[in-house]
Amino acid sequence: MPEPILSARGITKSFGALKASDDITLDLRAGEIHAVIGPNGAGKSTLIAQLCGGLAPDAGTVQFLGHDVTREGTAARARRGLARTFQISALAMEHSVIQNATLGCVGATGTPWRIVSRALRRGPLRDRAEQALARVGLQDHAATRVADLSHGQRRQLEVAVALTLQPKAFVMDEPMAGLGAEGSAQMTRLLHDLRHEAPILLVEHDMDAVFALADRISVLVYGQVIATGTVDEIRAHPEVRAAYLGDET
Amino acid sequence: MKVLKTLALTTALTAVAGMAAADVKVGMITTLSGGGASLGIDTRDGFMLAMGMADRDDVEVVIGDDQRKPDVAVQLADEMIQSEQVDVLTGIVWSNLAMAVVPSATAQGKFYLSTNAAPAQLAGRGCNPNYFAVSYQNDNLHEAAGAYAKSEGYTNPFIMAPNYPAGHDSLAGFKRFYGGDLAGEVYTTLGQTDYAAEIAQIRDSGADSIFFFLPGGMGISFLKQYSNSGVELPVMGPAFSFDQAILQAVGEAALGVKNGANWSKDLDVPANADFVAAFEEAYDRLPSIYAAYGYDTANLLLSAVDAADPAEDPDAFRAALKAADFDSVRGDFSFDTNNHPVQDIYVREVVQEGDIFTNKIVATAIEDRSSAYVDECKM
Amino acid sequence: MSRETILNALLVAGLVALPLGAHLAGEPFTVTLATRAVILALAAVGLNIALGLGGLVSLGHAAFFGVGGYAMGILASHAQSYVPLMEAPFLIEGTKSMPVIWLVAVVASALAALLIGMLSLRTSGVYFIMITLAFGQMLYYFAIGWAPYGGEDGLPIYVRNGFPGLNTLVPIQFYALCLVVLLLALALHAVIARSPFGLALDAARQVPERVRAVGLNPTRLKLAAFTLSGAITGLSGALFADLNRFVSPTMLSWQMSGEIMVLVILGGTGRLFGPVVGAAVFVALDHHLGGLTEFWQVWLGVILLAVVLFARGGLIGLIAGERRTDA
Amino acid sequence: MSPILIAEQVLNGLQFGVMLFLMAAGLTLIFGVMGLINLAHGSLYMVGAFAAAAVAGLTGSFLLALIAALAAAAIAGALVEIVVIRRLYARDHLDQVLATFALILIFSEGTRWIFGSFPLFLDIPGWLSGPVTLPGGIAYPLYRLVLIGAGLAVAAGLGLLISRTRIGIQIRAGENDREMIAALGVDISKLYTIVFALGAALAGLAGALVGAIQSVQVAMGEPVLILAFVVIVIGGIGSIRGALVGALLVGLTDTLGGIFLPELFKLFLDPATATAVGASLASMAIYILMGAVLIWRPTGLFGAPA
Repeated sequence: MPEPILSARGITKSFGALKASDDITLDLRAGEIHAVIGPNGAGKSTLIAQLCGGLAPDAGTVQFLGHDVTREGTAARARRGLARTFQISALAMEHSVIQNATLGCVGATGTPWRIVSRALRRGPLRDRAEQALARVGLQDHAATRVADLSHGQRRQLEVAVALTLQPKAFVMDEPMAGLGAEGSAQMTRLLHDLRHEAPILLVEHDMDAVFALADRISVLVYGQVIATGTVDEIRAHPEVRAAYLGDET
Repeated sequence: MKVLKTLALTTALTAVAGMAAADVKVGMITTLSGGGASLGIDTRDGFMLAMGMADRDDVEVVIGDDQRKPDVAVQLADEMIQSEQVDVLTGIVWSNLAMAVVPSATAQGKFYLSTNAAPAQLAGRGCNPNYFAVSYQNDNLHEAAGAYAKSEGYTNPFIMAPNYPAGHDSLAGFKRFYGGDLAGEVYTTLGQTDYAAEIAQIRDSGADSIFFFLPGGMGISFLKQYSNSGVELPVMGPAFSFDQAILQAVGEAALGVKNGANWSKDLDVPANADFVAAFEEAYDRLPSIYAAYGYDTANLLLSAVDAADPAEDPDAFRAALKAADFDSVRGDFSFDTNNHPVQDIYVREVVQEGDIFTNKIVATAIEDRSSAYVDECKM
Repeated sequence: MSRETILNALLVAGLVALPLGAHLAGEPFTVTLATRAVILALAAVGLNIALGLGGLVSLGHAAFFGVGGYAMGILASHAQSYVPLMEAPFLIEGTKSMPVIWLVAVVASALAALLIGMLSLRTSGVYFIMITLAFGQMLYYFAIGWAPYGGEDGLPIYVRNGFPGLNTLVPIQFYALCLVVLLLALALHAVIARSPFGLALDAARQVPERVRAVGLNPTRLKLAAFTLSGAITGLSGALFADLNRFVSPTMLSWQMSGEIMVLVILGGTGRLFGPVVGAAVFVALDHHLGGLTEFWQVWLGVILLAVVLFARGGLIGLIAGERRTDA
Repeated sequence: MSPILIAEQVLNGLQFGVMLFLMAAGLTLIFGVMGLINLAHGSLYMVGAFAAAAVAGLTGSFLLALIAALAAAAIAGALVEIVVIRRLYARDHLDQVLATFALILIFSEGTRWIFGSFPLFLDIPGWLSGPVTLPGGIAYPLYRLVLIGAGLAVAAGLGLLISRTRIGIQIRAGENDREMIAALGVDISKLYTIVFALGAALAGLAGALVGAIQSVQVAMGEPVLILAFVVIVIGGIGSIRGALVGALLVGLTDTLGGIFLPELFKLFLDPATATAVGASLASMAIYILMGAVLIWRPTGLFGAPA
């Protein structure tokens, strides 16, 4: 088995008496989409924060590309090639679409200290930003202010900004949230292709999308991973059915 | 326009300024708004009272509010010099504003007559032939308190002032004429409002008397708190904290305090009686020491204008100022070589007259006092 | 061209034409007043970089204004007394040369901003406002008790400092010098705003978590902006001191910080020419209201209040509409 | 330095702290509930002092003066809230800073317009004046003891108000979640006006109480305002308990620093220099304290972590 790209080993995080992460171990391998599902309050957001660097676990380690990144911050992990999207769009609302994408390029190329050149001038940086926009289908909206975009377009821009990092792995926090049927389908197609560029750890509520996309699924309940397996294995898993899917199927 | 024409401001004195015919233009920069406004208002009113009584049409006064900010004072001075083309400036209350305006105004050949502030630097090395302090030198009133402490036989005074240059000069001035041991020497924060800690120190120090210099609201706060503390030592200070403008706010707490002053409303000089009566008549309140300085400054100015035009013959005008040929409300008055006054300095006591708190003279502290820095002035 | 661009061009034309006209008409004081507005605008351009681009609500910018002022005051006072600033380990003498003074003012205020910024940026929001205020007050009280340089009395400089090839005592020449510095600072702001640094900084103001997620450190970006901002405000402090030929702790007071902030907001936060409009209007109000009533500050307050409540985006926003995005 | 002196200075620090608390409590309450920075809080302190001085001058009654101070400051606060402040809740701190800065100008110069430029007279009533002897032989002004008592009583009352009453529950709910109290059916705009008026009344009370031993003059509120800000930042913005702890810390630091720092420097400097240097450092002491607290805990001692 190849070395996983991103992995959590026994991470534990408590807030007072509440154990938000309880000895979680999971990994993300090259070329796959690994979905994490679980009911509200299962600890998904806490898990993402620890994977991406917003929160330090009380115990356990996070490995990325063979490095122990447990004590590194979000920015350091991003520079290593870990790209994330946010559940609630974290975009510069006063900026245009192309400005948001360019920000990703500035971060990826480590050029924030350039003060003389124009950020949006024609050149490699701009090309890279425009390619990312084209990938998600926003090429015609480059000059639009984010505040004027539709909800679905913002979700696409989230992915585009992550793409500009040319990452080694994605962590996506509910990219389908709030999308209609058509938007969901569009996003599903996009993620389906993306996995070949970099594997995706996908935290998602939309079960249809998860079952359509995921190579593997981990089920998180009360801070614990109660099962990991293929779509079929998870569908059949009795504990999962009881704890989580029970009332849906 | 921050420069107000006299006509606009002093309705009681509309006859003062003949706009078109004016030969001499005087710019008054003083504090008319904000916390320190009462001092500037008295300065202005005293000055304009003299102008009104003289009833002249050859002198025009423009007045500007410096808001007690040095940069605003400088801006007003620039405006008065560049735009209004005044010949003489006057009116600044505070030393730090005077330091901002006076050196550059005199460097431009203008005359400056100080109605109050007279910092050490301008009396010594920084003296200038065009700069005249009509009021005093900053240390004088503190020196008077020091001399008084010595003559009263105090052996262990506790002395206190805010931690800024005028405060340092104050304590130095007191010590210069007192010369004995001290129970304690304390610098407070400028603008401090609570003096409980200092009062406790005084109580603990075994002092036999207190000298303090806390101008404006600081002095009001200290006296109110002191009178309520149960410490009952004799208190001395310079006139500023016991002046007409603030005594009513201090009330009984100030009764009996001795303060060094070169003027008092009961000073037995004919010009003074006229001044006090006219001021009360015009403004319906008792004059303060600032009003007296303003009044004297205006009369000195008028006496010099009679002799020469400052723009046409500055040397003659300067000589006329130096001669000080006017009826000062302080009696005998002359200028020393550094253009600061030689005058008697008194000790006043705060008393109550009917509902009004005011001062009366109880002793002469120093006769014919000049200033400590006169020898440093090379002019 | 957008309305804002046209407005900005008109403003530059006005900055050149009005004082020149006043000079030709023989009204030197109007030139002096314009100089004051230009220098205050420069201070506000400094703050606008921290405030408008970086979202750093600093209520302590008077600290940098004052540091710049004291840099000028100290160097010039030593030059006029011929007493060296220090003799050991090496000799430093005072100077009356503006370029040298400016360099010292910029470096000193940048260092002050770097230190204050490093500590203050540990906090955010209201805490940031308050801690910058506190640092300002610390320097203020320090200056008041700093006896060798005049303490509260301040430090007068008898003759304005010199600039090679100019007679700075002539109001219009000094004005021209200040205007050039202001225009350079505005150009710097314009360049920065469109640069990768400006983009990242503006994003760090809006969504710091996004900036982190693309591998950048928002705090460092803000610190750089704060330092640059302090340096520009410091330079304006040196000019302000030269305008008045005087430095005092008043330059460090919290009311001064408030005033610089008022200039920025009055003109329009984050707008390139906001500080210019703010300073021009403020100086004009300050000057003209005083002639109308003794209690003119009441009306100044009412006008400021009206701007906040009814003219969001400041005066530039009122005239030129909302800020446009770069694309 | 005698133990009696030290004890007396601690009492002085305590008294100063308690008065700061009255100012800081209103500020922190307003920030906690409405998220508003009010630079004009010092003006309400001034309004209280002027109202008290005016009423005391007319009636001669100190109690009436206190009631007038409370009423005037509360009314001024409510008016300001209704006319200006309520338009600012949704704005960022920047707009709030500017608008309340403008209010300071209006209040200060407006007060001078009405009352003139000369300081007003307000004195301690006869029955509270003079010193009392405390155990250990400390002669201490009765009025200052009353101030400590009154301040602590207000602190306790405020604590009860917030923990036990209906309005207190609404205030706490408002601090935690602004949408929630709307969902609870509380009339938010009324609640905000009440909270603002309450904060203003506390400031006015402080102004009147302190005005009796200080100078009642225009702009008297600004130095106190800055100190109150230092207090709530140290305590943690929004926390009443933090305001109390912060106020006492600042009061003690300021008072004791002013006494002991010059003494400390006298150990190795000549007395005149030591006095000046010590006094300079003492005036910076509370700001140094605040800086240190924020570097150690960026959201203050009792503030919610950001």
